[in-house]
This record gives sequence, structure tokens and C-alpha cells, in this order.
Amino acid sequence: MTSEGLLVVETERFRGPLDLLLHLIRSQDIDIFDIPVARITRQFLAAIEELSANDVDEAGEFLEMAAALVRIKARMLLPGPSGEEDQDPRAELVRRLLEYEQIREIALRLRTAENDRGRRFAKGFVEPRPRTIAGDVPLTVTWDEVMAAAAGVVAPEEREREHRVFTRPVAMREKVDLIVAAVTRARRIEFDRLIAPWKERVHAVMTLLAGLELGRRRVVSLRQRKPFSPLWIYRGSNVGADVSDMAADDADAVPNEMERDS
Amino acid sequence: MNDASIVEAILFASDAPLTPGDIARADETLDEDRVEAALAALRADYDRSGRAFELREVADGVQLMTRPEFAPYLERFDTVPRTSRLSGPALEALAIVAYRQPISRIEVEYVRGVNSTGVIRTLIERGLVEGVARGEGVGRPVLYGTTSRFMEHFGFASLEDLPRPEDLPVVLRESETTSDLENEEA
Amino acid sequence: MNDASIVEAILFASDAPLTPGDIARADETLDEDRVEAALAALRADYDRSGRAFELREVADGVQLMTRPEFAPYLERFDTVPRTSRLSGPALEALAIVAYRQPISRIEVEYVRGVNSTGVIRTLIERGLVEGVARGEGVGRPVLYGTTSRFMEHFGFASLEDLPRPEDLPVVLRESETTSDLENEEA
Repeated sequence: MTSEGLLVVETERFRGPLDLLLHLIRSQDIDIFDIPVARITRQFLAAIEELSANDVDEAGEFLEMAAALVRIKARMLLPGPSGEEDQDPRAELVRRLLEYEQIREIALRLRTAENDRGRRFAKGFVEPRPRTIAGDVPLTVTWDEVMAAAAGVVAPEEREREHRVFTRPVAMREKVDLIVAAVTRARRIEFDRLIAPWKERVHAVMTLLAGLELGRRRVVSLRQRKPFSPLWIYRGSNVGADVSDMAADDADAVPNEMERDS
Repeated sequence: MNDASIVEAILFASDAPLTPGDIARADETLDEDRVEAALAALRADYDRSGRAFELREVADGVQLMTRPEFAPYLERFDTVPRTSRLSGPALEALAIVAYRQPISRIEVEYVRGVNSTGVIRTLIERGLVEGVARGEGVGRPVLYGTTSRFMEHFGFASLEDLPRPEDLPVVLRESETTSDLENEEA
Repeated sequence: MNDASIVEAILFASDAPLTPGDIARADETLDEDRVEAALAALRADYDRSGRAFELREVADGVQLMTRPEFAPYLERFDTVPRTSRLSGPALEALAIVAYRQPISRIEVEYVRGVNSTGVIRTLIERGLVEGVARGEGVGRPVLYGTTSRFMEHFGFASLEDLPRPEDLPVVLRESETTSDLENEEA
């Protein structure tokens, strides 16, 4: 624990959550096919706390990864719902990390090629010549080809409009208070209702993180009948407990028993 | 690395004429006299070995240029087209112009979802499409339509003859989105 | 006028790579085989006579370029155009497009783990990447691929010059999860 605490990570140095995760894994000589999820999640959360509030888009991407890690961790703790789950919950993450690592390697080689090419110069001056219109050239295009192309045209309305989702930093504190208030008012609340007022995914992520941590402290309990069915948050036995420490260091608040997955 | 090679490299890669003084800045060991000597050596070398280019004095200095006797080859090279066929993107753009004319480049791009500057230029060069009017709005964009060459090539007597089969996408049948689009682009 | 001189004139008057087929358009007497023979003669000639430039195979064609040892002299010249280097994120996105083309923006973002709208726009503006097709699924997203400018930028003769996945530590998988991914994003 102490040695992990000394692991200083500047998130600005990283191109994204995969880059940061790879750094955590490779710098500690961790076997990528057997990632200790609890330890890596804790280190990851600690690292992204440093993310500046200016980089809100970036923060959202790191938070999504944090949520994915927490999900993996939860799935490793819980027994498979109906026995069909025999795949390691870490498999897709490992595949992405390996793929990303390879892309990074290729990008390095492209940089070398770019540098070599930069040392060669093409003809600087090319005499201007009048461009003659190539209108007299025989054309072998048939109307059938034009109609085939026409059939493939898609109306713009059918296309997904490219829109950018703007995220703003969302404090864990805000979500802790929201959940505590909700279960104080009523015995239970559906997770979806807690996140309904916001469109951005970062709200769902932070609400889930807050809910998981409150669940660990038995302030609430989380119930889901089966995978993908609605998630309910119930009032827990410790509902009156002081949770004011949660905003500051949620990264350290990862439960000890979760260590067992490593 | 001899002087002449350095001078040749600089002349080759420069996009503007250079004076001997300019060239001399390339290396501490060079000065105008040495550059002049290198230029004379290169000139003799190009003549002797029958290069297709030569050193020519222009207003602001010297420049490497192809010899005038090669002009007919360059001209032919420029005018003979690479292919008599149209690419897939060009066919798509042609279909859009044909059914939605008169149509601006921006509208073609809106329908295709990708930049279409290049394909429209190709269609103009091939004589299938031309500017036929100016649209409303900022900058009064050029509106494109098909040419008489287009009609001849595909054997249509008038635009009414363009087949409009059942399965023709709706977006090619109507052109009502123009005004929405202009608001959006503004 | 011998073949080699004509080919040299065409190469000299071009700032982009040309294929033997392109070059053959300069004269009726030329064909690809004769152009290839002329290119071999020129290559040997440039090496023997110590020209500051050489014939390079680039982007499925050939182009005259200065030899790398002259770079220190050329880099300090304002009249020598330089191409700017790509940013790290742009290189990363480009590597993904190169290996997984045709690929949608969403898939690029999944591989990188970060939003890539801006870097893809940069790559398109620099002509390194272009929309090459439309994918399946909602909205039929634009699929991107690399252009011949991409090969020019890195000085690759063909896509074969890219580092091969089997030479790298781990093997890139095929893009089989596309549909899963789209479900996830929907």
C-alpha cells in the first residue's frame, strides 16, 4: 500500500485513460493477462483526481474508464448470474490495452518514417502550366452506373448528426448528497431516476461510483434482480453515518475485501 | 560534399529564384565567388550530360527549369486524362447534381456527408457539370447543373427524360431542404 | 529526344509522385515498359554523376527528391517548403485508420479511448485521410481510409511499407466487434 502511495502520476502526460492504464500496468511489471483490478482501480482513481477542471471532456473519458473498472471489479466479486458467464470480465479490457499498445508502437514507427521523409525535399518550384479542360476525352460511364450510385445516396436526416457532448466536472459530493437525500425521503429509489435530469454520461458514472461506495459503507444497498434489469438503491442500516470524507479521497475508499480479486 | 552538390540541392528544393548571395548562406564555407563557380560548373555539367533541365537566369536570381524543347511533352502530359471512367464518389455526386439541379456545392456535401470540392471539379473538367446560376445567401454560391455533353453522353433529349424509378431515394426527388440548409450554414 | 530525357522532364516538372502509366502519357511512343527502362537508366545516371537528388519510389509512383545528407543545408532556407510534423494524437489516430481501414470515427475513438473528432478533422484537412465509404447501421456512418498523400507524407512506396503487425509485440485483431460497438454507442 505504501509503495503504491508513492506512485506519482501526472495525468496531463497521458493521451487518455488507456495510456494511463498501460503506464500503471507496465511501470509496475504487472502481468497484463492477470490485472489486479482493485489495486489498478485505486491507483487509477487517485491519478485522475489530479485532472484539471479545464479538461472537462478529457475528465469524462477518464471517468468512463473508472466506471468500467468498477464494473469489472464488481463482476469479479459477484458470482455469475445464471452460470452462463464463464468469460473473465477483464478480457475485453485486456484486448483493448494490447491493441492500444500496438497502435502506440506503430505511431512511433510512423514518427520515425516521418522524420526520415522530412530529410528529403521534393522539387520546390514547378513551372505553372495552363490547365486544359479534358472535355474531349471519351467517357465510358454508363447510366446504369449513375443510377447505382444514386440508389446509394442516403438522406442527411437519416444520418446521425454529429454532436459533441459537453461535460462539466461533477463532484462526487454532489451525488453522495443526492443519494442520501433520496433514501432519507423514501425507502428506495430507482437509479435511473437519480440520473434522469442529466444527459451527460459523467453524471451516471459519478452517481454509480457514489452508490457503490455508499453501499460498501452500508448507508445504502444496491439491488438488481438480474443483469440489465432496473437498479434500485435502498436505504441501508448506516443511513445516518457521516459521509463527509467521501468527496476528498474516494480513491482510498476502495474496500479491502476487493483486494482478493488480484 | 562539394560546393556544386550543395548549390544543386538548394536550387532543386527552393520554390523561388535565388541570388548567389542567398545561396552562399547555406554553409559557412561558401561565399558568392564560390557559388558563382559552382553555378558555372553545374551549367556546363547539365549541358554536357544532356539533362532535360537547365540553369536559367530570371529577374531575382537563378532557377532550375525544364528546357523549352520539352514543353510539348509537358502539355500533352497535362491534357491526356488518366482514365475515361468516373470514380464511385464522382458518380454519386453526378447523380445528386443531375436530380437536384440547380444545386450548390454545400448542398451536394450536405447530401453526401463528405467534402465534395474535388469530385465537383472532376465533373466540371470532364464536361458533365457546369455552373448554371448563382444562389441566394452569403456569397451567392454557384449552383451547378448538368451540361449538354451530359445529355448527349447518356442519350437524354431533356431533363424530363431522366428516369425516376420507384427506388430512387427520396432525397434525390425533392429539393426542399435548401432554405433550412442555408440557415444552418450561416 | 530520347526516352530518358522526356521522362526526366516530366519528373522535373512535377511536385508529386507519378506512376509509370502517368508518365507514359507524355508521348505516344512511350509505354509503361519503356518508362520503367528510362527510370532505371536515370536512377543509375543520378547515382554515377553524384546528383544532389535521386529517384525515390513513393506512393506507388516515383518522384525526384534531394538526398538526405543535404537536409542540414536545406532546413535553414526560407524558400524551401517544409511539411510540418503531425501531433502525437494525430499520428495515433492515423495509425488506427491505416491498419483498420475502412473505419468509422466511433471505432477510432474506441481504440484510442478518447474523443477523436478534432484529430480526424485535422487528418482530413491535411489530405491524409478521407471518407471512402459508408458503414452499415444507424445513420450509415462515414468510414475513413488513408489517401496517397498519406504515403507521400511518410515516404512509403506502398502500403506494404507500413510496419507489419506480425513484426509488432501483439497482433492487431480484425475489426469484428463493430456491431457490438454500435449497439453500445446507440
